[in-house]
Amino acid sequence: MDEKTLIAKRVALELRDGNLVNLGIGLPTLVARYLAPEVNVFFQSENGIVGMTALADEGLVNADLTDAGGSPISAVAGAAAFDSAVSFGLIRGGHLDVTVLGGLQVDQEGRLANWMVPGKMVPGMGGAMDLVSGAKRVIVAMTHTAKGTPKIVKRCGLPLTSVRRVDLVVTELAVIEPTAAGLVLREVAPGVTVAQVQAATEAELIVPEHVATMAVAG
Amino acid sequence: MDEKTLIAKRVALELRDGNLVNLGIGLPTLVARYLAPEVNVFFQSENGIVGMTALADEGLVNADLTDAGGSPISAVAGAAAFDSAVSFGLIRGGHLDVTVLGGLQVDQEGRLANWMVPGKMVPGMGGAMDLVSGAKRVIVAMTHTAKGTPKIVKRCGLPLTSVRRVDLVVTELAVIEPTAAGLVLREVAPGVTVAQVQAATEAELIVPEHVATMAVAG
Amino acid sequence: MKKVIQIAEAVARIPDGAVLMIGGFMGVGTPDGLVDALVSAGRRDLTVIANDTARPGVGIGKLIDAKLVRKVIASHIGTNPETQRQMIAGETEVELVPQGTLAERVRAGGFGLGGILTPTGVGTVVAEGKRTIEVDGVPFLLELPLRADFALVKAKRGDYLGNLDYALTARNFNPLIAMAADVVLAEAEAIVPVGVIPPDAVVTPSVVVDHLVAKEVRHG
Amino acid sequence: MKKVIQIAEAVARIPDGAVLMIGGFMGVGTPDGLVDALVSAGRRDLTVIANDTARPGVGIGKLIDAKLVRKVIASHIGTNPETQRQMIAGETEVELVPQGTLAERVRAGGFGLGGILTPTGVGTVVAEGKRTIEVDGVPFLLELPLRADFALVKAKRGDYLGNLDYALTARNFNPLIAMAADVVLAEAEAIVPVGVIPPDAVVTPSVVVDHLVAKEVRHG
Repeated sequence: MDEKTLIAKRVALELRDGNLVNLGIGLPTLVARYLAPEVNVFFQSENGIVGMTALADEGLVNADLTDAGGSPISAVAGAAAFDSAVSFGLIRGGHLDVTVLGGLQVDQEGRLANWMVPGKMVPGMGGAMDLVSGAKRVIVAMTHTAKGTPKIVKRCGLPLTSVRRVDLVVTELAVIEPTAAGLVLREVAPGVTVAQVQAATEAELIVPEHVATMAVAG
Repeated sequence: MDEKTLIAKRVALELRDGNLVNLGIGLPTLVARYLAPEVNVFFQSENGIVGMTALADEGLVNADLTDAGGSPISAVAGAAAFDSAVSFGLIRGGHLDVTVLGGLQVDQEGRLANWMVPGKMVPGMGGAMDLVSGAKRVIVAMTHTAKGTPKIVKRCGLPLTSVRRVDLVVTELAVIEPTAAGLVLREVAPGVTVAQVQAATEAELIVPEHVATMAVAG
Repeated sequence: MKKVIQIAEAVARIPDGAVLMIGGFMGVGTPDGLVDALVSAGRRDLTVIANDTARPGVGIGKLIDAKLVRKVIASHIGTNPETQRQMIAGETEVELVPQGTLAERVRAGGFGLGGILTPTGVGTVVAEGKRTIEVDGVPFLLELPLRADFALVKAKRGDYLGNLDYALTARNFNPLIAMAADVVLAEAEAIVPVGVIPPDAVVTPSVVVDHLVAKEVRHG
Repeated sequence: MKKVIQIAEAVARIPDGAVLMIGGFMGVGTPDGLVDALVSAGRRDLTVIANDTARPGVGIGKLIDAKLVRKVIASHIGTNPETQRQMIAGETEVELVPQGTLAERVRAGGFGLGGILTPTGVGTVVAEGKRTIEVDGVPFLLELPLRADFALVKAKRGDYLGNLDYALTARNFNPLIAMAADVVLAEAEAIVPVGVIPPDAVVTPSVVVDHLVAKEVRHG
């Protein structure tokens, strides 16, 4: 299993029946593939729909039905379309149960940076700042390091997406829960040791007596 | 012609083809009857519709189509329904060309009081404060006096509806334009003298050299 | 597909003292089944946030008649002499809010805004006790969000997921309150299969609606 | 019944230096006819307020390609390397706004609000130069309204009065910008008789739309 699949399968276990969920572009999108059949969630796309499904099949494409990346999607029966103000009303108003986002850095206080690298990449925050500020639960799905450099750091060097503490960080090495006390190591990936996780992490980790092995969706 | 009809017919001349207009409950509602056939205006009702027409005929009543007073109305082809936030977005956002409202008092600065009489009548401001603050043009349609007491006063004793200066006051005696300099007497009703208007008015009126005789709609 | 409950069951969840947002404008677009059931159940000390209190015997007026309301936040009570009587007698507290401001305050509550700046009410008694904030030299009132424990919504159609649409001027505050309460109860004139309301016609998305309430149906 | 004009006529009204709001999200729901005509006409020094600049060759990206844009106010330019190049080269000014904040700022401009308070961006670079206002001890950013000289709207259907509806995710910013500009130009996929869009299906009421633009039709 490659690392992205591992991460997506672990995140999938966090989604509950009936949740309204927004998946960021890229890795987070993969999460939708690994939901258990008995877990029905509604996917929101911030460009204005609740009830999106995976990419549209060949021959079923409609130019007016796309995800936030501009890719053609399908919609379930009972989907609802709305404008951008309503879309972010759902996000900011506490109606969104879970957002899964990629990350560039997460720091010791659980704060996420994921929208720019000054001087190198200034794509804009899109909906990320609203999603992190507004969702009931924020899950960061990212690789543990970037070309060997830790992404879980003492203090974000990159501009923050929000000062809000995220709820969970899932990487190919570990599941980490940011708390008021600090970053708590909850799970390690199969075959990975606590020491290996700490070695790949710049921030200090709080290591409880029991650290589970990461479960992943079927 | 009774005084309400006279007022309504004079106000009708202020509406222009294509205007979006909100008529307050009571006297202002009468204005719709006296529009020239070539003047097509859209009437907004603040409970959520553009394109309302007069009261619904017997047998054409629908419980879900009413004016702001709760009376059954009809709608023109091309009417649009919307929620209360959009309705007041149209009002506050400068999209409403004209509002015609009743008044309890107008003062020398052109400020309207029309929503409460402390200790006696506290109906609430409903949409009046938004209408006076937001409409491009505010026309007050009211009787000149109340049981002999002037309603156009030096300073409103009743709580203000808005600090915004209204654009025109039409009574059965006169048409008065509030300006930065004060209340300018523009027209007197047929058979009424300037002196009679001033006698029925507590506020000082600016009387230009030429004061026209009030025109009224056919 | 779990959303339809009986009106009595819906009302049983609403405790004395609850803060309710109720749709409707002079009774049009008010969920009468839920209101009647509240009266039957005798829920007391309610706070009601709504455009108006209609008339005695009509819509929200029935809650006023039955003296179940401790506080009203509304834009207008002029059509209901009983509300005015209770206010003057000190039996019911009334907070009057300009209608457009009420709409924005409810929307802000549902949309996660900390408040909005409006020109409406500047320099009037409505401004008392509120912060005035200048933007480019123009004064605005800072108006704060409103939220409720329950929203009682009247819809034209509701599907079994909870998607709602509305009819003409019965829409009014309904879509706004549907976003701004912890529990959203919707009374629809017709309950329809999922998919019958097309995505572009849905006004309130199902995800904010907790329960559709069924009309009481008598068999036999 | 006066609203339909030719695209060329519509674009002729837009001067160099105009501030435009343009609908669309990654090109979906962008009025391509109007954009193409702007490119053909070579309108310069435009300010564009929109969710994003799509990709080179797509939607608003065509205005970027043609170097007609002096300033962009958007939530995202990451999918258009040419916008990023122009920004870094100092040829185009870019103001980045969180997407939900952009939606509310445009809405505030069209709804006559002086601003809105949002939690989004507090404590980040987005807060720089902005007022922070506390409500019950919680900090919010005061975000100010946006307005434009022209809104270029893409609709599904427009009737001859100017009532509009929208298709699925092509709706996005379109109904918001239709309220927030001095002149509103709407490009509809279909122009239909008055009454075909029922009152409850109208999303943008005719009274805010100045002109529908007709597709160029070639005869013979």
